[in-house]
Amino acid sequence: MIGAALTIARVKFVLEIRRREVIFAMLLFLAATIVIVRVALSGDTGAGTRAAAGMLWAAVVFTAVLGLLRTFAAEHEGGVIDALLLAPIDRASIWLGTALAQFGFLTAIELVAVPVWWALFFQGGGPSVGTVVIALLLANVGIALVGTLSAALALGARTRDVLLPVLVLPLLLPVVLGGVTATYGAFGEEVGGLRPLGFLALYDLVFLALAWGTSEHLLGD
Amino acid sequence: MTLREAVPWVAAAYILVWVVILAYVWIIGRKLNRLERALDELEAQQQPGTPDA
Amino acid sequence: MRTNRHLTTTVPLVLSIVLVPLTIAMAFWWTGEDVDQGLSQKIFYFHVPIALTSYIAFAFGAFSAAMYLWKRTEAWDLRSYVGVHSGTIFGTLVLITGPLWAKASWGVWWNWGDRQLNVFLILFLYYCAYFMLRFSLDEGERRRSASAIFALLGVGLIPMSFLAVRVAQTLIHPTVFTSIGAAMPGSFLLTFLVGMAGMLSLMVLLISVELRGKRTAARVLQLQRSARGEDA
Amino acid sequence: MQPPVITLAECSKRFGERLALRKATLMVAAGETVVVLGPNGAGKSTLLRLVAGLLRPTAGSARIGDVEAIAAPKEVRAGLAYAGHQPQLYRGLTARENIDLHLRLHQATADTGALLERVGLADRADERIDGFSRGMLQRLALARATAHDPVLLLLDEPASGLDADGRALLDATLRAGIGSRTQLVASHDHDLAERLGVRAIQLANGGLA
Repeated sequence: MIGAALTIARVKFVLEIRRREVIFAMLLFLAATIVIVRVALSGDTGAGTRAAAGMLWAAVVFTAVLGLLRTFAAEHEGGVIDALLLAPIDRASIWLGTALAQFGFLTAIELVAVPVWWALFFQGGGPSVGTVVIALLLANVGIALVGTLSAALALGARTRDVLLPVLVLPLLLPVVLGGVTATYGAFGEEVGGLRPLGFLALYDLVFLALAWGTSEHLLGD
Repeated sequence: MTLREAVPWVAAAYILVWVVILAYVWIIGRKLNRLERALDELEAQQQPGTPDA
Repeated sequence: MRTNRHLTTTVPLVLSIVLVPLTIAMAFWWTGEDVDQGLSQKIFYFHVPIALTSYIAFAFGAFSAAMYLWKRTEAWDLRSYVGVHSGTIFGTLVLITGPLWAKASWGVWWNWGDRQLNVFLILFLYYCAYFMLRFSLDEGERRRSASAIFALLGVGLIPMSFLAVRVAQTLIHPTVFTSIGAAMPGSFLLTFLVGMAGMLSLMVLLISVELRGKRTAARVLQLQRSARGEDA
Repeated sequence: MQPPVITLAECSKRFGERLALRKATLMVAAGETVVVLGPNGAGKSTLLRLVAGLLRPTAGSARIGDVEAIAAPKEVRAGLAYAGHQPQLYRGLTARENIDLHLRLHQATADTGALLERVGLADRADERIDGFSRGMLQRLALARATAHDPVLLLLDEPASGLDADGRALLDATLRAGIGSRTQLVASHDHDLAERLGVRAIQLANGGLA
């Protein structure tokens, strides 16, 4: 089960390292979103910390959706879905392997983009790094799990590229709420200690269970 | 108009909304009954004369 | 099949004809005046039951979806579709009565402090996407499976939205507004329960009528196909 | 006698308003090879995809051995191979990588070099396949389908795009399978069945003649 998932994830990484187009596109998109919103709110720096947190998470979620549009592109292009469905592997590992890859892409991008966000907003005295990083990692897990599932659901539709964002964004609203709150906490605001991070972890668990349970019926008829 | 006097008007507004919903459901229900009866007859005709494929 | 057709429609019809006006009567003439909100508080006896009914409808939609994935019969898919549909109808009502109440009581259309409303905002967007998904897939097995999975995910999203709004609550709007509380005086509670029963019977009525409508459409389609000699 | 490997019982498949397959009944015994003939749109691909378990029947049933094809467990799928209109290959990978991936997913071991050699792609083994022609992709798909030595081989118009010796290769592959594995081949080649000395069935407008 895990073996097959790792195999599929490895294929996606290999494909991505060869073409490198998606990673750079997502990176530029994330940076552009942050800069645009930053310029749009350039007036007050007072409420800066909350605006900055909001910008980061809005940019992360929309970049993730951009990346999700490419989730099953390689499979769809080559008709590989049939091969994966007929391979003697659990259908869940197709979803899990793809989710693993999405998590990898998103985390890789944030490794580069978050320092940019940091430098752009805080010459010094920014939020406590640990909380923000943990929040982002937990959120990436949730985004990858739910996003891959939504991408698979939308795969059967002709209007796939329009449908995917509509399907996934409401599902990601709780992640953004949790993430932004955790980031506010990193700025020292009173958010009930580790509750936001605990919430993000719970979100990941709940949707891991739900997605895994239904992944058997995900891609085929 | 004091609060006390307004009570019947507000209550009437609620009842009006309820009547509208009810009317809608009633009409749909009646149409459904007619359709279902027509279908029963059609299916009755259909059964004995099995269509030649 | 014919006999219980009337049962599943007429029983909830009679129930709601009795219960809803009863709720209105009790709300306005029996329960005492709410000390600070006056008349606008009366919508409480509808707003909250509608919200709870919406959750129940979504739960019914998710349950039927699980049954579809297991039994794979078209009937369960239809029930799931109609369940989610009536949940969305009640959800819309919540998003209408909510602001009405907020405007009347606090002069603001959207009361971010009201957790219930924010959760419904998320769910409303989510379940509209359900119909987007359903209508962008061609009629057939693939559409039923995808719709079922999406309806099932709602089971996770509802509690998660509630938790998320609660977690984010401490920041968006510190004054926490709690309208539901067992500490309500007897008359309030009884009226609320009658209102709840009324809304539930309305839900069952809507589901039953819509299901009959969809089944009739399916039977017509079946007749047309067998008339063409395709009886699959 | 084992149960027939492929059993279609009054199997129909509807796509929206189009009834692609009407109450098809077919039995293919273990080791038997059957050629499915029929014009475009007759339902050949639908029939094969139903047998492969990629489509769920609207009515009737499609079984492999004694399990429903759509719900075939991993063990049954391990012995199954399906090559359809699409090559089922990652365009970003090389020919060798695609075959190795297939073998890994099937937990099978085989000499990839020899496989590519047999289908005449040895010299292009380490090239990315998005530069391959239609015929070369078809050869690679054939190599992929037979790599894990399946017991049930389903080929949907495998000859399309193949040149002369490509078709010879296909005939050889099918001939090698006769008697040893169950094969169902959708084709436009009317004398394929005669050449192989196997049964042919005719599909017209979704119905089995």
